[in-house]
Amino acid sequence: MIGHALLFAYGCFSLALLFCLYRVVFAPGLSDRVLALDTMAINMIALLTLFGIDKGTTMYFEASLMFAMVGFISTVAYAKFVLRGDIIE
Amino acid sequence: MIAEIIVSVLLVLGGFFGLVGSYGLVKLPDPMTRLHAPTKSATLGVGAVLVASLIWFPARHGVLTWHELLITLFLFLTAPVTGYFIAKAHMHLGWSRDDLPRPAPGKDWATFCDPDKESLVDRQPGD
Amino acid sequence: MSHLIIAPVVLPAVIGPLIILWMRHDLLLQRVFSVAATAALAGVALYLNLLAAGGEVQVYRLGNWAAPFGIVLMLDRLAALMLLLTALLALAVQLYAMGSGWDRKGRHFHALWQFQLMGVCGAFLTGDAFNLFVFFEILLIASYGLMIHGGGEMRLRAGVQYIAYNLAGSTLFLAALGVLYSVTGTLNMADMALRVAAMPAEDTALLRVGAVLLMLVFAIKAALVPLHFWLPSTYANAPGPVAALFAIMTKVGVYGIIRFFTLVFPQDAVTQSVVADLLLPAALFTLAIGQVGILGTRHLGRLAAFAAIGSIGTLMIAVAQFTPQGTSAAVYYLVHSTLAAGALFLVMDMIGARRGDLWLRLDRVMPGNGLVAALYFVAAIAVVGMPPFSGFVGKLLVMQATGGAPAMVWIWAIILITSLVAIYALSRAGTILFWKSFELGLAPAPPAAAAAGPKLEPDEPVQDLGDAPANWLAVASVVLLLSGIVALTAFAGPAMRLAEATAAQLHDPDAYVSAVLEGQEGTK
Amino acid sequence: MIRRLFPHPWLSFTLALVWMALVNRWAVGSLVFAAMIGVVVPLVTAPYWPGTNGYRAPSRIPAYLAMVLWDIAKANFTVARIVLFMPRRALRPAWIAVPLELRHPEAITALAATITLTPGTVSCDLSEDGRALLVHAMHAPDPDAVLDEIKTRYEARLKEIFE
Amino acid sequence: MELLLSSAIGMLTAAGVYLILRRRSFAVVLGMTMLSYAINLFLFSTGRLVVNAPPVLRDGAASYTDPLPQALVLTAIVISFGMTAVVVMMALGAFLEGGDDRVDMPRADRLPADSLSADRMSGDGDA
Amino acid sequence: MSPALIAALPFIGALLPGLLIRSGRDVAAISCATATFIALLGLCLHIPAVMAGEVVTARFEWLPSLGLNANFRIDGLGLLFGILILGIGLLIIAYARHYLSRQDPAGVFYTYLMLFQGAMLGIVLSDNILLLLVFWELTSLSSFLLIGYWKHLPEGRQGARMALTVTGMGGLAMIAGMLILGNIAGSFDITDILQAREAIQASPYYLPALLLILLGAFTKSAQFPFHFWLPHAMAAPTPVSAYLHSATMVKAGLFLMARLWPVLSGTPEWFYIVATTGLATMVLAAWIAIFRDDLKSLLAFSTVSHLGLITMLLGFGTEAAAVAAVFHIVNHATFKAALFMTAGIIDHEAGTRSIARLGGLRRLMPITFVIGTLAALSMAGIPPLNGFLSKELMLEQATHAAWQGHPGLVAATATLGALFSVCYSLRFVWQVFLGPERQDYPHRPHDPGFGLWSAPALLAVLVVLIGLFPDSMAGWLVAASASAVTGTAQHPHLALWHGVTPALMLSAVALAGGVALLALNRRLLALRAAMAWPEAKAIFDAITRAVTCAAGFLTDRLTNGSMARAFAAFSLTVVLCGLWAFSTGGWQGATRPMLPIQPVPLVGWVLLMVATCCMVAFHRRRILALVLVGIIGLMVSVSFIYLSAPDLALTQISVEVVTVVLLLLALNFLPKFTVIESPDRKRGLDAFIATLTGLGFGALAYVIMRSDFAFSPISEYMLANSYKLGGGDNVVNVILVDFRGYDTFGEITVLGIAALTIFALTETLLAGATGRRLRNWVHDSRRAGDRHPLMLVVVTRLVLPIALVVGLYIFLRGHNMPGGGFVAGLVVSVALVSQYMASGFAWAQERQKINYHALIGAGVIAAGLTGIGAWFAGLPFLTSTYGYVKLPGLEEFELASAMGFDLGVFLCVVGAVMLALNSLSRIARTAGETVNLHPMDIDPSKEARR
Ligand code: NA
Ligand code: NA
Repeated sequence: MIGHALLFAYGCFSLALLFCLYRVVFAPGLSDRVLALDTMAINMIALLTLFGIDKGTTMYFEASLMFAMVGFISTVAYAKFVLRGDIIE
Repeated sequence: MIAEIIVSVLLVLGGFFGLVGSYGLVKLPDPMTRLHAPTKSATLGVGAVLVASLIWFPARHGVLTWHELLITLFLFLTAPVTGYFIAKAHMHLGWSRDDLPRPAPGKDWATFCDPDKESLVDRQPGD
Repeated sequence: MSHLIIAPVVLPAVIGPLIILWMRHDLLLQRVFSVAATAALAGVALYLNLLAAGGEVQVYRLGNWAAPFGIVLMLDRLAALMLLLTALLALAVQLYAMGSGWDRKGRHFHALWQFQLMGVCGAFLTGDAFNLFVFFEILLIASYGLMIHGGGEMRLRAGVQYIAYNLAGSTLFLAALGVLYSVTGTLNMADMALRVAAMPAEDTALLRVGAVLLMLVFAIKAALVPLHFWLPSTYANAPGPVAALFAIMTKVGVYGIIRFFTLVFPQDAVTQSVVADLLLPAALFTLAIGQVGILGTRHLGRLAAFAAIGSIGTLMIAVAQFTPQGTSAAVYYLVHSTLAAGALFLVMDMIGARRGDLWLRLDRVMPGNGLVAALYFVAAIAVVGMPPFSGFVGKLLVMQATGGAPAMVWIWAIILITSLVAIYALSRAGTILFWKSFELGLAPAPPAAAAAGPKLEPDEPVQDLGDAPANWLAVASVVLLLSGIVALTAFAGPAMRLAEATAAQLHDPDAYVSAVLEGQEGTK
Repeated sequence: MIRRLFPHPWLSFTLALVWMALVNRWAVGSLVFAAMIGVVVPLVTAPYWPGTNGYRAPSRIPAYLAMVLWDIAKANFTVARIVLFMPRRALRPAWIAVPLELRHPEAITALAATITLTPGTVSCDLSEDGRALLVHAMHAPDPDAVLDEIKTRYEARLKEIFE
Repeated sequence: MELLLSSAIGMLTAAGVYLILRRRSFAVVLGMTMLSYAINLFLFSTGRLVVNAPPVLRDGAASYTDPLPQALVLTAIVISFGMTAVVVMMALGAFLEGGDDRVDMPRADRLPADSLSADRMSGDGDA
Repeated sequence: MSPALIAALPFIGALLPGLLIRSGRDVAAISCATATFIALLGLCLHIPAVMAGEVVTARFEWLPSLGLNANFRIDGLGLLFGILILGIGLLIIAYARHYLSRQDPAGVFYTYLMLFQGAMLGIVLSDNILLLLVFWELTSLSSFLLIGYWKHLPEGRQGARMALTVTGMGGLAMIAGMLILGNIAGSFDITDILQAREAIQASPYYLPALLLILLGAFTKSAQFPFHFWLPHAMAAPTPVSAYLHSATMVKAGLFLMARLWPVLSGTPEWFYIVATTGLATMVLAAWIAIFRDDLKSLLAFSTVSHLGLITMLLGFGTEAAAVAAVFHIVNHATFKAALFMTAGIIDHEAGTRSIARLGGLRRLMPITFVIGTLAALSMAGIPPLNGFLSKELMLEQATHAAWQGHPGLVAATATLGALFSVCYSLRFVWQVFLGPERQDYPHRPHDPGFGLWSAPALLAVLVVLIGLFPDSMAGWLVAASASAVTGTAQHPHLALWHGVTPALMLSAVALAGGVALLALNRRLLALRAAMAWPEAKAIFDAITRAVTCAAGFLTDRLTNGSMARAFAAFSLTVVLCGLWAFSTGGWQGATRPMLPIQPVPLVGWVLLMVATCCMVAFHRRRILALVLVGIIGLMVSVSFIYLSAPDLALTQISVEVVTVVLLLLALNFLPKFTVIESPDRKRGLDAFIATLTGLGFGALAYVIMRSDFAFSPISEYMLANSYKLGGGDNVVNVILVDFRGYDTFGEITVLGIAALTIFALTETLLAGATGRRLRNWVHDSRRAGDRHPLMLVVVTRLVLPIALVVGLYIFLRGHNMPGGGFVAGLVVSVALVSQYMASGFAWAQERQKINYHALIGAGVIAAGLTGIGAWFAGLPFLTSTYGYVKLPGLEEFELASAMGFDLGVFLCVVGAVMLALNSLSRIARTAGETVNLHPMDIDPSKEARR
């Protein structure tokens, strides 16, 4: 059962990634792209966690944490860039 | 067994919300509406998966890890900020102040106010 | 095992940070410590030469790991010689940098200088292929910093090209190392040599790719045609003393080719033809394009840069023979061309400081015309390889070493014809610079208005270069380099004996290999 | 002394918890280390927390969190329904200016975060005097109801906690 | 799997090369980034591919991913980061000094500004 | 005195003027003269030995492995030339002392002169052809300096360069010739080569060697068609012309032919090349000389002609001809040097050298008249002067020579040459000294002081004496010298009167014809004008100009500063070479099975490929491109995780974010769009190159992944020993900090240097024009109102300490789990960056003054000290150790010395990243960013408290 659930989740998040990619490429403005990138990072974390459950290892936790951090920092950086030009004022 | 069911449900739920969040990104008509989908759904989606993992490891491998909780908390802590910033960026790029309600007569939203306004500028470099 | 083997790396690696930590606001302290460190480096290098003169290859096993698992430093005659050459060049040029005031036109000159030395010395010492990459990167990144020292539009633009091109080169280096590891499963050069030798003939395709990519990597550093495009603008726009120090940088590429293609892919290996077939034509083109460039340019910096390219061509002709005779000629010529190119760049910088720019055109008589002219004359003779200096000896050696080669006619013809072009070009430049100016009948030029680049310490009196047409330190530095050339000429016999012993050691890699892989008791 | 050592006791506690969660091992050594971190890291970062002081009723935080979590879960179903089934034309997005009674930056942040994480609303901006919050609602046929819910359900409680 | 990885490497390389050929420093930086991705993957692949291997030593594990290329890639990542930082800064400097971000050297690098007034020059044999 | 010392003396003398110049011109001249005199004396001491047929040698090893040795020899030939060089040199030194004006730097002149003298003496005393080459080229260089001595004169510069180029060309050819010759003979020593006649003439390389050596000799001795440089060298001061271009340097070519005469001559090749060239040169140059208006030019062409004469004699290849050649060398040196000095005196005193402006000097300058006339008549071959004697010998030899079986041809042509010679010699006397006195000389001419006329007078005396008493005056020298040339003992009988011989008849014809020709002077001029030949200098100039322009064009086009071209060449070279190397080697085909492709990685792959394609397609929209780079980086990291390399993923992703921050900081100032610069065709080509490279690299990766290691990789040892010897479970980390810690040491140094470079560049930029421009910067787009939004500030307050804790955690566990100093450093840096983004760099920096320079320095030093620490245990640099420590009350934990190293890594990374970001943000702050006093712009609580 867990296997099927995993497979389903894998599929969902993979598809989600493709949706995000679509939005990154075809977007009216930068804010949409940044949003999509951020969402991508989150989906990636989910995939990593799934992978950890699948392989029975907690070794990928740091990577997930890093992804979360990266998503946050780069989103803020892009947004600040749009808003102010200079991200570290 | 119970744990497995719970985990499976959480996984399915997580996958569903993750997908919906990203689908919303594609489907919803305008950028501001699109912002709603991922800030919540994706967060909950990944949250569900993380909780599933949190349950799964002690149940299956007998090791309790709190790492997933940390990640979840981190995401919940930061998601509003990213949403806030993306919204601001979008307002800055795509909205005129006249299309928005005013906070108070004579006042403006921070994004639209004059950056060189006296109250905001503390000092020039070299002071 | 002497710990001094690693001193050429550790010494600058400690002095550099110390300068940053404690001396970054005090130029005098920086100068004192930096020169002292370079002088100490020269001393260490001298000692290491004595150590290597015994003919035994010295091994230093870093981390006490057994080879081929850890990184080893290897000291043989070639490495020791290159270290000494580096230290002496650096010492002389450093004096120039101080004398001419270049070191105060930006931040961190001395720290970067030390890091540059660290990189170069590390590259010469290492016995590990990937570690060579790391030290290439150190010397490159320090060179980026030094290259743009003092700033200015052209210099920065040239710097961007320089970095971009070398980044691509570094990428290629990694690719080559990856290929070699994927076949041999090792990174230790001696171990790799053993494995390459044991490679079955029907399975050499990847190995050959690795060898040829590696050669291209070194060819970039050495500025062999058609991978030379990065050099002219870089060297022409680099500060004079930095360009002079860079004379050793192209030699790092040459060193790499000599090292790898005598040790890992020697004459009899299946990979050798890959290199030998490509290297000689490239060297001939390099020589031709370099020497023609001397005539074809109107910028003194580029002129010196093309001269450097040309000398690499000559050098690689000798290397490409892959015979003991060719290699010994190459070693001799390498020392000569390093000193000569260094001197030429410094002289060009002196001219630039006195004339305000480096364009080859009619201008007023510069201050100290006679002295600069004399230095130019000697440096130019050395560069074009006319007697009585070592360039001539080196040219003879190279020609003699290629005497029986199948392509002898081509080699000799190109060497001689391009020499003529260079002689004409340098005499033309010299007459314009030092003689024609008298035709204007004007008084000597006033001190150069503003030395290039900003001055960062307004409180410190920065002497204008024009005020001191013959800053004794700067002149002494050029004279030092030129006297090195004279010494190399006068003691050509002993020098050549050293070169021959070096070549003999290089062409007998078994001793090197066994020094690394045998006698490893007491290691982890 | 204690005040100097623990400029932000809640932070110290949180960091100690974070450390324990990270090492994921209940041992004396880890606890000692966690305690050390609880002291050192807030001290190191204290300069970045000028002028923050204690809250009025921190004990009410868990209850508030629980409520918000529940709202989040609910919100997701709402949003999922809208995303999947609501035709584009039927969407009624709206901008809502929420006048604030909260004054503490932490409190305002908490409110804004709550709004973002809960049903169909995202907090978008603050007014230039910090006295109003701009909220965007994804589908709000009746903006005043949303405003009302924010004021009563969240802001009031946060005011109790913080001020 | 090998096919996927090698095609990705090829694609990244091609993209990198194409961008570097684009004559503007920002494109060159992007191209360098692409190339460094490609080379990192390539270098990693020289240890051959293994999936599902434990990343650290573990009792009873049958196989590991070759750790040496990984260490090399790590070093390469760090170094190329340093290099990228410098090239970005230098490109910015060149732009600020020169007013454009072309990577080609201008004519003024090879020819003097007054190269048209040949009387002051000595390009010919007479000097 | 050792021959080596004799050769060295002039060089020692060259140093003296420089050292003594402050003591005055006389001292300089005397010191040079002394050195020359001592050398001459030393040479003369060897006369008895040489006359006895001995060869005096001195040998020093210089470069034995090449065969280049400082071997000197004095035989008859060397003696003859040595005496000429030093003897005339002495006279020139005296003459120049009076000739040079006060404005001319005499010290420099004497230095150059002595350098030249030394080089010349070196040539004639060398017993090693490579050593000879050294001196040979030195004469070119020193004559370059002498010809260009008057640097303000364009003629001097051009003449000097022309001389250097032409003789340099010859010298270069000679290098090749000499190397071939030496390799045939098996030695470069002349003594040995002279023994190897048969081997040399039988060798297939004889002709190339001969041609190359003769090219050197002919250019130096100004033989046709290389004769043109000599007249232009006359721009030199007259002492130089007298010395170099009559007596010595131009004779170096002759010397060389004479020196190698025993081994090279006697073959038809030798005869036809050398004799023909000599003959042609003799006639042609003499013909030209008739029409020269400039005295020195006339003398120059006459010199060329006489050199041709001697060359022809040497070319005949007979011993008698060789004797004649040697004798004429002596004679020519005496009369021609005297003539040059005379011309110099006239120039000096009358102020012009133009024949057209001279005439009638007989009464005004009687002494000069006598000297000049004697020398000129000797040049014309009028008895009883010495020129007559050697000309007679020449004509006699010419009657014996047959050219292609035509016996009279050579003699007739030689006579024609002699006839021309008579003509221009008499013209010299006639039009300068005789004729009516004029009123329009630039200066009023009168005889110079003794100092100036003594030297030519001495030579004129010699002209007469040798003519009258040839055997006693010069016979011995000629005999010794000719013996040395021919290699057999020669006892020539030199006499004024040989009876009525065919040579005498020809002589008479030449004399009569010459006089007649002079009478026809005006018609000749018309004839000359009618057959206007192209001027040799114009041709030379055209060639050099063309070569220079071609070189300029080629260089400019080839290295045109185009980065794209450089990189295209790079890519193509790499791909083609790699392809060639692969295809010429053997590959056994795929030996490893493929891993199955699973759907999730496939999605990742699609993402990566699509993102890359889009990135290329949209690269001109820079921010979009950056976002896409972010996706690609994310995918690369994820693929590392999938392929069981978490360390790589951590590093890649954290580097990624810092890079994005960096690029955004830069992009703030850079244009936001890339303009299209290449035409479609060019872009198509670029795409082709890119595709080719991509295919090549991808294929290489594929081949590698499908092939097995040929040998077991060394990493197996590392896996086996990581825990046992390195004390860590994370093999990657153990490799980084232990097995290959030295690499990591280098790597952090790179990072540190990068940051320092960025910092230094920023300083330089801000101190210069960029700084001024930035201070007036106007942002091109509208900017949002608040810089430090409240929400970000509040959240960062929580994120920063948590991130620090996470960084610490990653640092500590690195040895056993993925992580380590590097990733930890990046995490902490990212955390700090978030703080800076929230409240601004300046504000944050003010709160917590972290000295990033110090961090970098401390990091590198910490890592270095960890390595050095091992020295105290007698172990190599970076030898690590580890142990398990138990503190009371706590459980055991591991302490590895490698952690100290990792700490260095950590510090360096934080310092470097932050210094780089700081530098970039300083640029923005210079561009008018304000610095805030408060952490956030809008803080309602402030008002509440107020
Ligand atoms: Na988010
Ligand atoms: Na590393």
